[in-house]
Amino acid sequence: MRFTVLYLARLREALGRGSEQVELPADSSVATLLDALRARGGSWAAELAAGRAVRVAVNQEMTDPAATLRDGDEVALFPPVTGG
Amino acid sequence: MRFTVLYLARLREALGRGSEQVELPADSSVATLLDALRARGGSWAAELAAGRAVRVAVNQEMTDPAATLRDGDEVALFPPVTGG
Amino acid sequence: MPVRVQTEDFDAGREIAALRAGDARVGAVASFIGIVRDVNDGDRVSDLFLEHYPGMTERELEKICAEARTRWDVYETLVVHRVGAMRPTDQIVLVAVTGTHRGEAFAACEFIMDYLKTRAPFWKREDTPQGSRWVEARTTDDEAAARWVDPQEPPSR
Amino acid sequence: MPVRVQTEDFDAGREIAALRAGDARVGAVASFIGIVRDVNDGDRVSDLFLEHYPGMTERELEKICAEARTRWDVYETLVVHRVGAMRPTDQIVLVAVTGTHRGEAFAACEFIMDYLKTRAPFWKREDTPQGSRWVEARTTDDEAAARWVDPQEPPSR
Repeated sequence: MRFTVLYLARLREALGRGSEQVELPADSSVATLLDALRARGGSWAAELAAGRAVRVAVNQEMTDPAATLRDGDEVALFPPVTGG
Repeated sequence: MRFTVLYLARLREALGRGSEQVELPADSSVATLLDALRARGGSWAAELAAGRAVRVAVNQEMTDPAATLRDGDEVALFPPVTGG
Repeated sequence: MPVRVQTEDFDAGREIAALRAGDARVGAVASFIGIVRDVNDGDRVSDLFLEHYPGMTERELEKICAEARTRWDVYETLVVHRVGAMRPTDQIVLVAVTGTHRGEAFAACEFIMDYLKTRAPFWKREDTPQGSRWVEARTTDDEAAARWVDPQEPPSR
Repeated sequence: MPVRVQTEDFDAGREIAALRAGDARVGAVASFIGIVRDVNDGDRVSDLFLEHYPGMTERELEKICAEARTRWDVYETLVVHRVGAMRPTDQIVLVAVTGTHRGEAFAACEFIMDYLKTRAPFWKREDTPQGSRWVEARTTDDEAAARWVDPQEPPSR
Protein backbone atom coordinates (compact mmCIF):
# COMPACT_ATOMS: atom_id res chain seq x y z
CA MET A 1 0.00 0.00 0.00
CA ARG A 2 1.01 3.59 -0.62
CA PHE A 3 0.47 6.66 1.50
CA THR A 4 1.70 10.19 2.12
CA VAL A 5 4.08 11.06 4.94
CA LEU A 6 4.37 14.70 6.07
CA TYR A 7 7.30 16.08 8.10
CA LEU A 8 6.55 19.27 10.01
CA ALA A 9 8.49 22.06 11.75
CA ARG A 10 11.88 20.99 13.13
CA LEU A 11 11.54 17.50 11.65
CA ARG A 12 11.03 18.89 8.14
CA GLU A 13 14.20 20.94 8.45
CA ALA A 14 16.24 18.15 10.05
CA LEU A 15 15.14 15.57 7.47
CA GLY A 16 15.37 17.91 4.53
CA ARG A 17 11.90 17.24 3.14
CA GLY A 18 8.29 18.21 3.78
CA SER A 19 6.50 15.18 2.38
CA GLU A 20 6.93 12.01 0.37
CA GLN A 21 5.05 8.96 -0.84
CA VAL A 22 5.95 5.76 1.02
CA GLU A 23 5.16 2.14 0.13
CA LEU A 24 4.84 -0.55 2.78
CA PRO A 25 3.25 -4.03 2.93
CA ALA A 26 -0.48 -4.09 3.66
CA ASP A 27 -1.49 -3.83 7.35
CA SER A 28 1.74 -2.13 8.33
CA SER A 29 1.57 -0.08 11.51
CA VAL A 30 2.94 3.34 12.39
CA ALA A 31 5.74 1.50 14.19
CA THR A 32 6.63 -0.34 10.95
CA LEU A 33 6.79 2.99 9.13
CA LEU A 34 9.05 4.49 11.80
CA ASP A 35 11.36 1.44 11.59
CA ALA A 36 11.53 1.79 7.81
CA LEU A 37 12.42 5.47 8.09
CA ARG A 38 15.05 4.88 10.80
CA ALA A 39 16.65 2.23 8.55
CA ARG A 40 17.62 5.08 6.20
CA GLY A 41 20.30 5.98 8.79
CA GLY A 42 21.88 9.44 9.23
CA SER A 43 19.49 12.14 10.37
CA TRP A 44 16.56 9.72 9.94
CA ALA A 45 17.95 7.36 12.54
CA ALA A 46 18.91 10.28 14.81
CA GLU A 47 15.69 12.30 14.61
CA LEU A 48 13.36 9.32 14.93
CA ALA A 49 15.41 7.46 17.57
CA ALA A 50 13.45 5.82 20.35
CA GLY A 51 14.32 8.51 22.90
CA ARG A 52 13.15 11.44 20.73
CA ALA A 53 9.72 12.93 21.25
CA VAL A 54 7.99 12.40 17.90
CA ARG A 55 4.25 12.82 17.55
CA VAL A 56 2.23 10.97 14.90
CA ALA A 57 -1.09 11.94 13.35
CA VAL A 58 -2.93 9.75 10.84
CA ASN A 59 -5.49 11.56 8.72
CA GLN A 60 -5.07 14.54 11.05
CA GLU A 61 -5.88 12.66 14.25
CA MET A 62 -3.22 12.05 16.88
CA THR A 63 -2.41 8.37 17.16
CA ASP A 64 0.18 5.99 18.57
CA PRO A 65 2.73 3.59 17.06
CA ALA A 66 0.40 0.58 17.27
CA ALA A 67 -2.11 2.12 14.84
CA THR A 68 -2.53 0.24 11.53
CA LEU A 69 -2.05 2.23 8.32
CA ARG A 70 -4.24 2.04 5.22
CA ASP A 71 -3.70 2.76 1.58
CA GLY A 72 -4.05 6.50 0.91
CA ASP A 73 -3.58 7.60 4.54
CA GLU A 74 -2.01 10.95 5.39
CA VAL A 75 0.60 10.30 8.07
CA ALA A 76 2.23 13.31 9.74
CA LEU A 77 5.35 13.22 11.94
CA PHE A 78 6.18 16.24 14.09
CA PRO A 79 7.75 17.39 17.35
CA PRO A 80 5.65 18.21 20.44
CA VAL A 81 3.56 21.27 19.74
CA THR A 82 4.52 24.76 20.95
CA GLY A 83 1.68 27.05 19.90
CA GLY A 84 -0.22 29.77 21.71
CA MET B 1 -18.44 64.01 69.73
CA ARG B 2 -20.01 64.61 66.36
CA PHE B 3 -19.61 62.71 63.12
CA THR B 4 -21.23 62.06 59.74
CA VAL B 5 -23.31 58.96 59.03
CA LEU B 6 -23.94 57.95 55.41
CA TYR B 7 -26.74 55.59 54.30
CA LEU B 8 -26.19 53.94 50.94
CA ALA B 9 -28.27 52.08 48.34
CA ARG B 10 -31.26 50.19 49.76
CA LEU B 11 -30.62 51.57 53.26
CA ARG B 12 -30.79 55.15 52.02
CA GLU B 13 -34.16 54.49 50.40
CA ALA B 14 -35.57 52.52 53.34
CA LEU B 15 -34.44 55.12 55.90
CA GLY B 16 -35.41 58.11 53.78
CA ARG B 17 -32.10 59.93 54.06
CA GLY B 18 -28.60 59.82 52.59
CA SER B 19 -26.62 61.35 55.42
CA GLU B 20 -26.85 63.15 58.73
CA GLN B 21 -24.76 64.49 61.57
CA VAL B 22 -24.94 62.40 64.75
CA GLU B 23 -23.80 63.27 68.29
CA LEU B 24 -22.73 60.58 70.75
CA PRO B 25 -20.67 60.51 73.96
CA ALA B 26 -16.89 60.31 73.52
CA ASP B 27 -15.45 56.80 72.94
CA SER B 28 -18.74 55.44 71.60
CA SER B 29 -18.43 52.39 69.37
CA VAL B 30 -20.12 51.45 66.09
CA ALA B 31 -22.40 49.22 68.20
CA THR B 32 -23.43 52.23 70.30
CA LEU B 33 -24.29 54.15 67.14
CA LEU B 34 -26.37 51.24 65.80
CA ASP B 35 -28.24 51.00 69.13
CA ALA B 36 -28.96 54.73 69.03
CA LEU B 37 -30.29 54.48 65.48
CA ARG B 38 -32.45 51.42 66.26
CA ALA B 39 -33.94 53.32 69.22
CA ARG B 40 -35.60 55.62 66.69
CA GLY B 41 -38.03 52.75 65.99
CA GLY B 42 -39.99 52.22 62.76
CA SER B 43 -37.88 51.52 59.69
CA TRP B 44 -34.73 52.26 61.73
CA ALA B 45 -35.42 49.38 64.08
CA ALA B 46 -36.46 47.13 61.20
CA GLU B 47 -33.61 47.85 58.79
CA LEU B 48 -30.86 47.74 61.41
CA ALA B 49 -32.28 44.77 63.36
CA ALA B 50 -29.72 42.22 64.57
CA GLY B 51 -30.63 39.68 61.88
CA ARG B 52 -30.20 42.11 58.96
CA ALA B 53 -26.96 42.15 57.01
CA VAL B 54 -25.63 45.66 57.48
CA ARG B 55 -22.06 46.54 56.60
CA VAL B 56 -20.16 49.36 58.30
CA ALA B 57 -17.24 51.40 57.00
CA VAL B 58 -15.47 54.05 59.07
CA ASN B 59 -13.47 56.57 57.07
CA GLN B 60 -13.99 54.32 54.04
CA GLU B 61 -12.51 51.20 55.62
CA MET B 62 -14.69 48.21 56.41
CA THR B 63 -14.95 47.68 60.15
CA ASP B 64 -16.98 45.83 62.77
CA PRO B 65 -19.35 46.89 65.58
CA ALA B 66 -16.60 46.89 68.22
CA ALA B 67 -14.69 49.70 66.50
CA THR B 68 -14.45 52.94 68.48
CA LEU B 69 -15.61 56.14 66.77
CA ARG B 70 -13.85 59.50 66.87
CA ASP B 71 -14.97 63.05 66.42
CA GLY B 72 -15.26 63.89 62.72
CA ASP B 73 -15.37 60.29 61.49
CA GLU B 74 -17.25 59.36 58.32
CA VAL B 75 -19.39 56.32 59.13
CA ALA B 76 -21.16 54.55 56.27
CA LEU B 77 -23.93 51.96 56.66
CA PHE B 78 -24.88 49.85 53.66
CA PRO B 79 -26.16 46.43 52.54
CA PRO B 80 -23.81 43.70 51.29
CA VAL B 81 -22.26 44.81 48.01
CA THR B 82 -23.52 43.60 44.62
CA GLY B 83 -21.21 45.12 42.01
CA GLY B 84 -19.49 43.67 38.96
CA MET C 1 -2.23 50.60 39.22
CA PRO C 2 -5.10 51.88 37.10
CA VAL C 3 -8.53 51.75 38.70
CA ARG C 4 -11.37 53.77 37.18
CA VAL C 5 -15.01 54.27 38.11
CA GLN C 6 -16.99 55.99 35.37
CA THR C 7 -20.43 56.38 33.85
CA GLU C 8 -19.15 56.03 30.26
CA ASP C 9 -18.80 52.75 28.41
CA PHE C 10 -15.30 51.40 27.69
CA ASP C 11 -13.51 49.81 24.74
CA ALA C 12 -12.01 46.59 26.12
CA GLY C 13 -9.63 46.12 23.21
CA ARG C 14 -8.23 49.62 23.56
CA GLU C 15 -7.94 49.32 27.36
CA ILE C 16 -6.00 46.06 27.08
CA ALA C 17 -3.74 47.48 24.37
CA ALA C 18 -2.95 50.50 26.56
CA LEU C 19 -2.31 48.31 29.61
CA ARG C 20 0.46 46.33 27.92
CA ALA C 21 1.75 49.08 25.63
CA GLY C 22 5.54 49.28 25.53
CA ASP C 23 6.08 46.28 27.82
CA ALA C 24 7.69 43.52 25.72
CA ARG C 25 7.95 41.26 28.78
CA VAL C 26 4.20 40.63 28.60
CA GLY C 27 3.32 37.22 27.16
CA ALA C 28 -0.18 36.87 28.57
CA VAL C 29 -3.20 39.07 29.17
CA ALA C 30 -6.17 37.57 30.99
CA SER C 31 -9.30 39.66 31.04
CA PHE C 32 -12.92 39.61 32.09
CA ILE C 33 -15.93 41.64 31.02
CA GLY C 34 -19.11 41.68 33.10
CA ILE C 35 -22.30 42.44 31.18
CA VAL C 36 -25.90 43.34 32.12
CA ARG C 37 -28.14 40.33 31.48
CA ASP C 38 -31.78 40.62 30.49
CA VAL C 39 -32.80 38.00 33.04
CA ASN C 40 -31.82 37.79 36.70
CA ASP C 41 -33.29 35.43 39.28
CA GLY C 42 -35.97 34.51 36.76
CA ASP C 43 -37.25 38.03 36.09
CA ARG C 44 -36.76 40.07 32.95
CA VAL C 45 -34.58 43.10 33.58
CA SER C 46 -35.10 46.19 31.45
CA ASP C 47 -32.82 48.65 33.23
CA LEU C 48 -30.05 48.57 35.78
CA PHE C 49 -28.78 51.33 38.02
CA LEU C 50 -25.40 51.00 39.71
CA GLU C 51 -24.71 53.05 42.82
CA HIS C 52 -21.34 53.21 44.57
CA TYR C 53 -19.55 54.87 47.47
CA PRO C 54 -17.19 57.38 45.87
CA GLY C 55 -13.77 57.38 47.44
CA MET C 56 -14.12 54.08 49.22
CA THR C 57 -14.76 52.30 45.91
CA GLU C 58 -11.46 53.38 44.42
CA ARG C 59 -9.58 52.58 47.65
CA GLU C 60 -11.04 49.07 47.82
CA LEU C 61 -10.36 48.37 44.15
CA GLU C 62 -6.76 49.54 44.54
CA LYS C 63 -6.31 47.36 47.61
CA ILE C 64 -7.67 44.32 45.77
CA CYS C 65 -5.38 44.93 42.79
CA ALA C 66 -2.35 45.48 45.03
CA GLU C 67 -3.12 42.19 46.77
CA ALA C 68 -3.34 40.41 43.40
CA ARG C 69 0.02 41.81 42.32
CA THR C 70 1.53 40.57 45.60
CA ARG C 71 0.10 37.07 45.35
CA TRP C 72 0.90 36.41 41.69
CA ASP C 73 3.80 37.14 39.38
CA VAL C 74 2.00 39.65 37.18
CA TYR C 75 2.86 43.14 35.92
CA GLU C 76 -0.17 45.38 35.49
CA THR C 77 -3.77 45.21 36.62
CA LEU C 78 -6.71 47.21 35.36
CA VAL C 79 -10.22 47.66 36.69
CA VAL C 80 -12.76 49.83 34.89
CA HIS C 81 -16.17 49.78 36.58
CA ARG C 82 -19.20 51.66 35.36
CA VAL C 83 -21.83 53.28 37.59
CA GLY C 84 -25.20 54.88 36.82
CA ALA C 85 -27.88 53.75 34.36
CA MET C 86 -27.31 50.72 32.16
CA ARG C 87 -29.34 48.34 30.04
CA PRO C 88 -29.12 44.65 29.12
CA THR C 89 -26.07 43.85 26.93
CA ASP C 90 -24.22 46.92 28.31
CA GLN C 91 -20.75 46.33 29.71
CA ILE C 92 -20.44 46.84 33.50
CA VAL C 93 -16.87 45.99 34.39
CA LEU C 94 -13.52 45.18 32.82
CA VAL C 95 -10.67 43.49 34.67
CA ALA C 96 -7.40 42.83 32.85
CA VAL C 97 -4.05 41.49 34.07
CA THR C 98 -0.74 41.29 32.21
CA GLY C 99 2.05 38.85 33.00
CA THR C 100 4.69 36.61 31.53
CA HIS C 101 2.73 33.37 31.87
CA ARG C 102 -0.96 32.64 31.50
CA GLY C 103 -1.58 30.71 34.72
CA GLU C 104 -0.62 33.63 36.95
CA ALA C 105 -2.54 36.13 34.81
CA PHE C 106 -5.71 33.99 34.87
CA ALA C 107 -5.52 33.48 38.63
CA ALA C 108 -4.95 37.17 39.40
CA CYS C 109 -7.79 38.22 37.09
CA GLU C 110 -10.27 35.79 38.65
CA PHE C 111 -9.14 36.77 42.15
CA ILE C 112 -9.76 40.45 41.43
CA MET C 113 -13.26 39.74 40.13
CA ASP C 114 -14.12 37.50 43.09
CA TYR C 115 -12.95 40.07 45.62
CA LEU C 116 -14.53 42.96 43.75
CA LYS C 117 -17.87 41.12 43.93
CA THR C 118 -17.76 40.92 47.73
CA ARG C 119 -15.67 43.93 48.83
CA ALA C 120 -16.06 46.85 46.45
CA PRO C 121 -18.98 49.10 47.47
CA PHE C 122 -21.23 48.87 44.41
CA TRP C 123 -24.95 48.16 44.54
CA LYS C 124 -27.24 47.16 41.68
CA ARG C 125 -30.87 48.21 41.42
CA GLU C 126 -32.93 46.46 38.73
CA ASP C 127 -36.12 47.55 37.02
CA THR C 128 -38.33 44.55 36.26
CA PRO C 129 -42.01 44.16 35.31
CA GLN C 130 -42.57 43.59 39.07
CA GLY C 131 -41.04 46.97 39.84
CA SER C 132 -37.70 48.29 40.98
CA ARG C 133 -35.56 46.24 43.39
CA TRP C 134 -32.11 46.22 44.89
CA VAL C 135 -30.18 43.09 43.94
CA GLU C 136 -29.46 40.80 46.90
CA ALA C 137 -25.90 39.65 47.52
CA ARG C 138 -25.21 36.10 46.39
CA THR C 139 -23.77 33.51 48.73
CA THR C 140 -21.98 32.04 45.69
CA ASP C 141 -19.99 35.27 45.51
CA ASP C 142 -18.93 34.90 49.14
CA GLU C 143 -17.90 31.32 48.39
CA ALA C 144 -15.96 32.37 45.32
CA ALA C 145 -14.05 34.97 47.33
CA ALA C 146 -13.51 32.63 50.29
CA ARG C 147 -11.62 30.07 48.19
CA TRP C 148 -8.70 32.51 47.86
CA VAL C 149 -8.31 33.05 51.59
CA ASP C 150 -5.88 30.19 52.10
CA PRO C 151 -3.36 30.38 49.27
CA GLN C 152 -2.35 26.76 49.99
CA GLU C 153 -5.86 25.60 49.18
CA PRO C 154 -6.56 25.31 45.45
CA PRO C 155 -9.86 26.86 44.33
CA SER C 156 -12.60 24.36 43.54
CA ARG C 157 -14.38 24.55 40.24
CA MET D 1 -18.07 27.39 17.08
CA PRO D 2 -15.70 29.97 15.58
CA VAL D 3 -12.11 28.86 15.17
CA ARG D 4 -9.80 30.80 12.88
CA VAL D 5 -6.16 30.42 11.86
CA GLN D 6 -4.83 33.46 10.06
CA THR D 7 -1.69 35.46 9.31
CA GLU D 8 -3.38 38.82 10.02
CA ASP D 9 -3.52 40.48 13.42
CA PHE D 10 -6.86 40.66 15.25
CA ASP D 11 -8.80 43.28 17.23
CA ALA D 12 -9.65 41.58 20.53
CA GLY D 13 -12.32 44.12 21.48
CA ARG D 14 -14.12 43.70 18.17
CA GLU D 15 -13.86 39.89 18.29
CA ILE D 16 -15.36 39.78 21.79
CA ALA D 17 -18.13 42.20 20.83
CA ALA D 18 -19.03 40.03 17.83
CA LEU D 19 -18.95 36.84 19.90
CA ARG D 20 -21.63 38.06 22.33
CA ALA D 21 -23.59 40.26 19.88
CA GLY D 22 -27.33 39.84 20.22
CA ASP D 23 -27.15 37.40 23.14
CA ALA D 24 -28.62 39.16 26.19
CA ARG D 25 -28.16 36.00 28.29
CA VAL D 26 -24.41 36.68 28.42
CA GLY D 27 -23.26 38.10 31.76
CA ALA D 28 -19.60 37.15 31.56
CA VAL D 29 -16.85 37.07 28.96
CA ALA D 30 -13.49 35.61 29.95
CA SER D 31 -10.70 36.06 27.46
CA PHE D 32 -7.01 35.53 26.99
CA ILE D 33 -4.47 37.08 24.64
CA GLY D 34 -1.08 35.47 24.07
CA ILE D 35 1.70 37.82 23.01
CA VAL D 36 5.24 37.43 21.59
CA ARG D 37 7.77 38.26 24.32
CA ASP D 38 11.16 39.76 23.60
CA VAL D 39 12.87 37.28 25.92
CA ASN D 40 12.39 33.51 26.04
CA ASP D 41 14.50 31.06 28.04
CA GLY D 42 16.92 33.89 28.76
CA ASP D 43 17.60 34.87 25.13
CA ARG D 44 16.42 37.99 23.36
CA VAL D 45 13.98 37.18 20.60
CA SER D 46 13.78 39.47 17.59
CA ASP D 47 11.41 37.49 15.38
CA LEU D 48 9.06 34.57 15.67
CA PHE D 49 7.73 32.28 12.98
CA LEU D 50 4.68 30.14 13.67
CA GLU D 51 4.13 27.05 11.56
CA HIS D 52 1.03 24.88 11.74
CA TYR D 53 -0.56 21.80 10.15
CA PRO D 54 -3.43 23.17 8.08
CA GLY D 55 -6.60 21.14 8.42
CA MET D 56 -5.56 19.30 11.56
CA THR D 57 -5.12 22.59 13.41
CA GLU D 58 -8.72 23.66 12.86
CA ARG D 59 -10.02 20.19 13.72
CA GLU D 60 -8.07 20.07 16.98
CA LEU D 61 -9.14 23.59 17.99
CA GLU D 62 -12.77 22.76 17.27
CA LYS D 63 -12.52 19.56 19.32
CA ILE D 64 -11.00 21.45 22.25
CA CYS D 65 -13.73 24.12 22.12
CA ALA D 66 -16.49 21.50 21.85
CA GLU D 67 -15.05 19.75 24.90
CA ALA D 68 -15.03 23.04 26.83
CA ARG D 69 -18.67 23.70 25.94
CA THR D 70 -19.55 20.21 27.16
CA ARG D 71 -17.71 20.52 30.47
CA TRP D 72 -18.88 24.01 31.44
CA ASP D 73 -22.13 25.92 31.21
CA VAL D 74 -20.98 28.43 28.60
CA TYR D 75 -22.48 29.71 25.34
CA GLU D 76 -19.87 30.63 22.76
CA THR D 77 -16.16 30.00 22.39
CA LEU D 78 -13.72 31.73 20.09
CA VAL D 79 -10.15 30.91 19.12
CA VAL D 80 -8.19 33.13 16.74
CA HIS D 81 -4.61 31.91 16.26
CA ARG D 82 -2.06 33.61 14.06
CA VAL D 83 0.59 31.84 11.98
CA GLY D 84 3.57 33.12 10.00
CA ALA D 85 6.02 35.86 10.90
CA MET D 86 5.59 37.86 14.12
CA ARG D 87 7.65 40.16 16.33
CA PRO D 88 7.82 40.89 20.06
CA THR D 89 4.64 42.61 21.35
CA ASP D 90 2.59 41.09 18.49
CA GLN D 91 -0.55 39.22 19.45
CA ILE D 92 -0.43 35.44 18.77
CA VAL D 93 -3.69 34.03 20.02
CA LEU D 94 -7.07 35.10 21.36
CA VAL D 95 -9.41 32.82 23.30
CA ALA D 96 -12.77 34.13 24.48
CA VAL D 97 -15.71 32.42 26.17
CA THR D 98 -19.19 33.79 26.91
CA GLY D 99 -21.47 32.53 29.65
CA THR D 100 -23.95 33.54 32.30
CA HIS D 101 -21.54 33.36 35.22
CA ARG D 102 -17.86 34.22 35.50
CA GLY D 103 -16.58 31.03 37.14
CA GLU D 104 -17.62 28.81 34.24
CA ALA D 105 -16.37 31.28 31.64
CA PHE D 106 -12.95 31.58 33.33
CA ALA D 107 -12.57 27.81 33.65
CA ALA D 108 -13.55 27.11 30.05
CA CYS D 109 -11.20 29.82 28.76
CA GLU D 110 -8.23 28.55 30.76
CA PHE D 111 -9.01 24.95 29.74
CA ILE D 112 -9.00 25.87 26.05
CA MET D 113 -5.63 27.64 26.39
CA ASP D 114 -4.08 24.74 28.32
CA TYR D 115 -5.27 22.17 25.79
CA LEU D 116 -4.35 24.35 22.82
CA LYS D 117 -0.80 24.55 24.19
CA THR D 118 -0.37 20.77 24.21
CA ARG D 119 -2.68 19.51 21.43
CA ALA D 120 -3.03 22.01 18.61
CA PRO D 121 -0.33 21.51 15.95
CA PHE D 122 1.50 24.83 16.05
CA TRP D 123 5.27 25.19 16.26
CA LYS D 124 7.27 28.30 17.11
CA ARG D 125 10.66 29.12 15.61
CA GLU D 126 12.57 31.98 17.22
CA ASP D 127 15.32 34.16 15.81
CA THR D 128 17.81 35.11 18.55
CA PRO D 129 21.35 36.54 18.51
CA GLN D 130 22.47 32.88 18.78
CA GLY D 131 20.60 32.02 15.59
CA SER D 132 17.28 30.48 14.65
CA ARG D 133 15.82 27.73 16.83
CA TRP D 134 12.62 25.76 17.23
CA VAL D 135 11.03 26.31 20.61
CA GLU D 136 11.03 23.21 22.81
CA ALA D 137 7.77 22.06 24.37
CA ARG D 138 7.41 22.94 28.05
CA THR D 139 6.68 20.32 30.66
CA THR D 140 4.74 23.03 32.55
CA ASP D 141 2.31 23.07 29.63
CA ASP D 142 1.79 19.31 29.92
CA GLU D 143 1.18 19.76 33.64
CA ALA D 144 -1.28 22.60 33.03
CA ALA D 145 -3.26 20.43 30.60
CA ALA D 146 -3.07 17.34 32.84
CA ARG D 147 -4.87 19.05 35.73
CA TRP D 148 -8.11 19.08 33.69
CA VAL D 149 -8.06 15.35 33.00
CA ASP D 150 -10.02 14.40 36.09
CA PRO D 151 -12.87 16.89 36.41
CA GLN D 152 -13.30 15.89 40.07
CA GLU D 153 -9.80 17.09 40.82
CA PRO D 154 -9.54 20.86 41.24
CA PRO D 155 -6.67 22.50 39.34
CA SER D 156 -3.78 23.56 41.50
CA ARG D 157 -2.52 27.09 41.31
